[in-house]
Amino acid sequence: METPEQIQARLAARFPAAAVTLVPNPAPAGMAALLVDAAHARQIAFFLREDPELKLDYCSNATGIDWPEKEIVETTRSTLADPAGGPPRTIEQKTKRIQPGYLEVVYHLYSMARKHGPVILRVRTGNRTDQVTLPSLTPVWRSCEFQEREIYDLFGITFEGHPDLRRLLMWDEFTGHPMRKDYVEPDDYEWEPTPHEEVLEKAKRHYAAPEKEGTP
Amino acid sequence: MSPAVWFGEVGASLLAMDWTPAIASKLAPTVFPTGQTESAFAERLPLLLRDAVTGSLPEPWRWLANSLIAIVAIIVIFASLFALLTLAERKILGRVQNRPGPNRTGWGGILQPLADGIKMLTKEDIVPAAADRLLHFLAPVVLLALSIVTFAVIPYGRHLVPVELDAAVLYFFAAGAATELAIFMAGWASRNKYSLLAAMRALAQLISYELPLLLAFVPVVMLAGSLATTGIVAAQGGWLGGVLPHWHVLTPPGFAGFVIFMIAALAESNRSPFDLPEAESELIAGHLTEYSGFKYALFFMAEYLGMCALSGMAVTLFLGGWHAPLAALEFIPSYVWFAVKLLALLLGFIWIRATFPRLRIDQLTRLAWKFLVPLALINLLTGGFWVLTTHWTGGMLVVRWAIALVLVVGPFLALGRQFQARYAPRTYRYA
Amino acid sequence: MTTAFTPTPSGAHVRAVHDPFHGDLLEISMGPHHPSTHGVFRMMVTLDGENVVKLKPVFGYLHRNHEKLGENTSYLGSMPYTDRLDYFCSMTNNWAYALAVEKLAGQPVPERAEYLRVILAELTRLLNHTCLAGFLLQDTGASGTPLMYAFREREKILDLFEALSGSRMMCNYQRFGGCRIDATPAWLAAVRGIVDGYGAFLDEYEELITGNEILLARTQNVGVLSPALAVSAGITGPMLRAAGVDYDLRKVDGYGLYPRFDFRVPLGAHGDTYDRYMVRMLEMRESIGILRQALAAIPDGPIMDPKAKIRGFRPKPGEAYGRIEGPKGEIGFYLISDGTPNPYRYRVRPPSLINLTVLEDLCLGHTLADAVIILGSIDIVLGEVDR
Amino acid sequence: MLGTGLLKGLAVTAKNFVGSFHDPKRYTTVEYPEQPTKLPENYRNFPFLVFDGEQPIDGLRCVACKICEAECPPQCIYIIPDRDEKGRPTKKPKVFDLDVSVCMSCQICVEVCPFDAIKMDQHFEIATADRFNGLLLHREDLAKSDAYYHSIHPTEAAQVDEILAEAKRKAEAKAKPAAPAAPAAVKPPEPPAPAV
Amino acid sequence: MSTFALGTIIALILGSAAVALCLRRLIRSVLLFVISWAGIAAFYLWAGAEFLAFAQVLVYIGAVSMVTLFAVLLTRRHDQPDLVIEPPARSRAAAGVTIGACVAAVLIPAILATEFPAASATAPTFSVRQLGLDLMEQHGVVLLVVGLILTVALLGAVVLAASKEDAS
Amino acid sequence: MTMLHVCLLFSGLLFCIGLAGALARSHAILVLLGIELMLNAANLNFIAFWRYGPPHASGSGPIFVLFAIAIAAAEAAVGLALVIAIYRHRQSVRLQEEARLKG
Amino acid sequence: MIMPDAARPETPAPSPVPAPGPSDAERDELRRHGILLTSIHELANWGRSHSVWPLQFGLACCAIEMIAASMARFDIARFGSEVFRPSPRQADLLIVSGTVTKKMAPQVIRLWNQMPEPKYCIAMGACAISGGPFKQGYNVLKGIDRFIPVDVYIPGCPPRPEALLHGLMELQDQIRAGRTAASRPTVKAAQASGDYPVPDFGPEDLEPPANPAIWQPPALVRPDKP
Repeated sequence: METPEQIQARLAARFPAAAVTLVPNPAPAGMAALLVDAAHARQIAFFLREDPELKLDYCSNATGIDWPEKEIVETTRSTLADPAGGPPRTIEQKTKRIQPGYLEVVYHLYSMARKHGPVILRVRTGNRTDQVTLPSLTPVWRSCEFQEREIYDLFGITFEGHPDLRRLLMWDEFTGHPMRKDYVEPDDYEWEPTPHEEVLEKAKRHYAAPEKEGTP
Repeated sequence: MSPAVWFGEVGASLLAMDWTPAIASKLAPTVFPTGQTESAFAERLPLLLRDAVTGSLPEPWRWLANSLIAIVAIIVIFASLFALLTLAERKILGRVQNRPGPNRTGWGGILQPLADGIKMLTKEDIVPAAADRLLHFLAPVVLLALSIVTFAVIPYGRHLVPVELDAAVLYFFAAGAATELAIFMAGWASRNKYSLLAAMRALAQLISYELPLLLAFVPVVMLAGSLATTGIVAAQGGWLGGVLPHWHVLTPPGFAGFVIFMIAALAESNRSPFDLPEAESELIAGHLTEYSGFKYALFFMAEYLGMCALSGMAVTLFLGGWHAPLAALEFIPSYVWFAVKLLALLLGFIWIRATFPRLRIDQLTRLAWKFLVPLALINLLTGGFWVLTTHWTGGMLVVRWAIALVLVVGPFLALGRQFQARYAPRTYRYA
Repeated sequence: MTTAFTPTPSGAHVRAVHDPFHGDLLEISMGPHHPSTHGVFRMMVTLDGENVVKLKPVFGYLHRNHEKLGENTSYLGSMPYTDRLDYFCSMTNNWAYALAVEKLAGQPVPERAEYLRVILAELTRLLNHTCLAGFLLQDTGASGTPLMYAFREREKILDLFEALSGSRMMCNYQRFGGCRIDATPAWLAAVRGIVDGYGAFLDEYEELITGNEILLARTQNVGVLSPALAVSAGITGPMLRAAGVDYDLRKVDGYGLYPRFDFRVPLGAHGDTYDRYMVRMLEMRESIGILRQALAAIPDGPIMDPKAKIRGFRPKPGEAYGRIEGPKGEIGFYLISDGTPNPYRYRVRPPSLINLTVLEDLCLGHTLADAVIILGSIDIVLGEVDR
Repeated sequence: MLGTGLLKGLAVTAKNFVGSFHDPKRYTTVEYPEQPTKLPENYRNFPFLVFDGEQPIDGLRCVACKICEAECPPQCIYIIPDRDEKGRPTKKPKVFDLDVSVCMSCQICVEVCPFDAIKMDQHFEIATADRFNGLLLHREDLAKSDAYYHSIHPTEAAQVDEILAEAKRKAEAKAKPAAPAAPAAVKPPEPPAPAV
Repeated sequence: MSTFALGTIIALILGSAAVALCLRRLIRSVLLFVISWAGIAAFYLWAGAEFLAFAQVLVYIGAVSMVTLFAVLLTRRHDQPDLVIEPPARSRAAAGVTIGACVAAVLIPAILATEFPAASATAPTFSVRQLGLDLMEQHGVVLLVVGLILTVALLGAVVLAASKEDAS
Repeated sequence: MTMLHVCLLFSGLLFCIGLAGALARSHAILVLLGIELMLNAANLNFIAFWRYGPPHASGSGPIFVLFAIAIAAAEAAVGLALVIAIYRHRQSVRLQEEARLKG
Repeated sequence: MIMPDAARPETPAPSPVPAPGPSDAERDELRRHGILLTSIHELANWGRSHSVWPLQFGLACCAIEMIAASMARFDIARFGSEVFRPSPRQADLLIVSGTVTKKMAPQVIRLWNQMPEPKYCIAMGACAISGGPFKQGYNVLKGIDRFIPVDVYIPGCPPRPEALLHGLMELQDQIRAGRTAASRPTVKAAQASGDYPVPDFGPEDLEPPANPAIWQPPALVRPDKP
């Protein structure tokens, strides 16, 4: 099978308007992923499926990932030549910047016809609040149907073109997206015999501790 | 008269009686013709017991009391048979499945039906709010009543026929046909969609299987020349050389009729593999879904009683009724033989339940219309042929058997091939 | 605080649909408590008479937040949770997870441990397929007997698991870099005994039921899955192979030591319920072959990589996707590490859920009774579907 | 011929029915309360605390290091270390609670315990009607003797004894050069090999 | 005794038939009809035609009622969940009852006014065997025709019920 | 008034009830059942005459009833099949709406 | 067609417990006088205890062990309990076998409400008792006894089939002694009408998350974290 780099090159040639970048994977497994922009994702997916070399007809896994906003402290070091002719001074400048958060969908693609894979496809949303729409790849691979519904349910990514986008696992009245990193769980630990920190806090909120010592 | 005094008097009269055959015959001369073997006493024991109770009553009341005793006896015997049958079914299913079954309630589990009965009786009876209360109540009652009335015409022994009717067989099936109406009532009245589907299935099943059931016994009626159960049993009396009984099942049309009858009987009594109205994996409990407590127990009982009644009729029609299988075994009372045959058939029901998966509703109706009905119709022909050729002897007897066998087996094979062309085990390839 | 009390047995919500061309359609809700749904699963079925004209699965009744828990606990702490994904196949779930973590951390596994993994995975396959055959027959209405025989054999295998790992179902046996407890010679001998007797059981079972005309009529040409749809819908495992697509990860990925073993992959030609059942029966016979080979060849040696860490395991940042051929299909784990003791993202690729994608396609046009056995032949476990 | 499959099936069930009366392979029931269940040596149910000697609480091997509490996936262990009058840790648990209504029998506490103090019990008949008092086990309920441990896991217990003896030897050898060092300096031995 | 039985049977039949035709719940109507048919069977039994009684039960309760219930369920409308049907238009009901009453008004005096020849002293005997012989010998042709009609009717019913209307 | 009169009156009344029902109700199935009732009333007459009529009439009565039952069954089957077919076509079983028999 | 959902019995469910029989002390006194007292009440309880039909209802992993308990090896049939009824109307025992998720909890309570009195509940496995290993999950109910009264708790994950049988025997003892949960005074007072309230699906959690009338945990005190 072609390497991710080769695929990227071919995609770049085929879809000049599309932004296809490589996301390296430092783990020993070492499979780099192709990050494609949302606008071209479905075209690229169709291409990957139909391309006779790749024939990635099987989307094994589709999953969401939440990357919340991160505060990144960057240290820039600049060397100033001392106008007085002394040794150059090094100035460390710390800048804080907020790396905007985003949601990401990862597709693991294999080929059943040619028995190779995986090719990892990533698509990212603009942010985590209002620009959370991505194209659905269910028209390309039927296997994404429930997985994208699950991502919609748990991460809150809206898939455009999905045939039946409803919550999959939680009930319809539910409002949150529990797999997001900042999801706050409902406060229903009222009683736990072996409480650990935050649970104890919650338990105490529900039951004022009586005055006596000892375990219950 | 207070009950205690009455019981005391009856007891005293029983004790005062001399229980020897000679005196017994004196007591009831009308039912003890002369020239009987020694076994006649055992044979008549039920009647003697009855007459001992009712013998002193004036004539019109005696008739009523006799009927009452017959009714009570049938209900008691078959209700206890029902209890034992539930236990036997659970134990046999257990044994088939490599386990003992209920064995901790009472001695070896013998009190299990009692415990179940007590529990059922003391359970809350829920009637769904939306249900048709009247029909919901009537359904189990009607079903049980109808399954009990079918017992009236079955000859349980040489002298044990509760009601002798000229068209007894027709009576039996007329009463049996109405049972599905009760199942429909239950399904409809529950206002539950699973129950409703079950009601539809029950109707379709009845309409489909009534026909083969009725057609299957027509050859027997032709052979016996009677629609009365007593006549049919009488026609099966005697042995060929003392060993080969003249049972209808041992003739080609009788055998085919028996098989068709039993298949249709399975369907009529909603037993596996035709238990579609209460198909557990599809319709929860079908028409019983909304029944609890005692009403559910009534349904359960009616189902088993229906099974007993159909088995009893099958014994009567095909298996020689109360006749012993060998002439030498005739000393055993006739009702014992009847009971043995009945139990054997009931075990067959349980055995089949332990083995087979369930059919689908369209396959069920297709089996009836495309398989059983044609076979039964052809069997009618075979029956006619068999009746017309009763006088063939010698070499012609072989011809008679050959033709009848071809008539029985041929259509079966032809229809079976049709099935096998559609469904057959497959061979598989490997990558 | 009280709400409307709606007690139809399934807690069903009943709605009428009126279609002028089909007459009245009956919409029933099978589940979440229904004898045929293998757990808490719901099918909104629209029936025209007995025929299914629409079927929508509803999930989430066993959504136990497996992935969220996985992200909040250490790598090791997730291992016992994988047991509870597909609670028939804890050994293969363990393996898939261990494989993913080993890929993530570049952790080698000693040979004996690999052999043990193969043995346990194939035993799991036997166990799972046997139970499936039992449950499928139960769904067709056989009064428990095939299921009882299936569970009789299952108990034998569970005894092996219990003797080795200490628990019947929740083995929690594999570790990153090996296995937890070494197999004794007596245990291996016991496995040999079970494996030798298994063929006889399969023969008896097939005699009981495979040639049964009722079963043939119930399952053949019911729920036909076309190969094209199967591939597109990501169907894996025996269901895919019953549709005639040759794709077995044991051959394709060659993970573990599978390339060393000689076995065949049975393929169906029709893709119907009968094929799905038979492919599993044939796979069991192949599994017996693999077990025989593995038991003959298992070497002595360590079962844990000595450098493997149990406590304080922190893989370097990166991600990995590990998948194996579970008895139900491809079970995969997708892990992202950010260098902390807990995975940043922990994702399970559940074969059962994805195999259910085609449930409606398979059921349309068949009757309610068929829908039940089609669901049975897909072989789902709700712990894995909902996670 | 049509029907042979059915007849074969009937034959199999009949064989099993008859076999259940004479063939132990076809009668697999173990009548539970009367016939004892044969539990394999590795069987695990819920953890217990091993104590040496005669005194259940004083002899506990547990040093309240809280490793198991931290590693327990469902967080069902709760430990409070004991302190003497001066507030110094006595290396004993004051509270060791285990909520068996949460415990998932995963044995990770046993694997991570560096002192072989917590082991898996085999007692499973603990169904109770009292959730709040019946299912929260305190250290008094959990403490079981080493002899009991030997009786349920003989092989594993023997290995543990060896490891403990080895650790003790090493500790003594180490302690000799640095004789009067504070006991706190004695490092817990490395976790034993998980394979037992 | 016997007269009392007859009175009961007549009351049962007339009552259930009349109520059945007035009810709004269709299923109950059908079930009341079943009672009425059962009453007619009872009448046959009372009159000594036991074979006919069983045939009546078998055909009407066993078959016609089933087919009717089936038809009722199959023609169920979504707007009548309990199969409660709207009452007939008042004019129509009035017309029906009037015509019925008129016919009764004609029939009853006519019956009462007619003198019938004396009945035979003993009830006619009626055995199944005799019936069978009569059917086969005297009425053989009729029997064949009836069989033919039944077959044609059955086939016709199947064709009618099975024909799917095309969407137009 | 002889027994025959009673029976004839009874069957006449039943006939009238069936007639009134068949005319008054608009539901096709009920109309059909009303007609069945009228047929049954006619059957009652046969039996009444057979039982209490002049001796020479005996024998034919039950046989006629038997034929009538058979025909009634056929009628019911065809009639109900028609009802179902009409329902499929029109989504209604009200007879007023079916007054014109054109498709 | 529309079928009404509600199928609630129109009359309130009768009290599950018949009038109490003689007390133990009285009975002992009578025994001393040679009178063996077997009241109808005791006979009924004997029958009930030997005919506990469970609802065919599985939630998760424990359900498999429940099925295993009904299979040949363990054979729950010996106790007369192999009759797993698929319809709650005919069941006596609700074995909550596995994780009750919040999405499933209302259905479980409905099933419980649909069962006729007298009825019993076994919480099988850690998840059913307390949420078990999944108790930290956002969609997991922390114990079914928050909504329905539980007679026997069987800890384990999953409990062995023998443990289930042990729990069943425990339940049988309770039934024979007439002290099952539904007959406990507190529960009875809370549930005079016989129906247990079914919670609603809220935007975040079940509403309410517990039934305070039957769920009263003891207060929790920890000496080190005041």
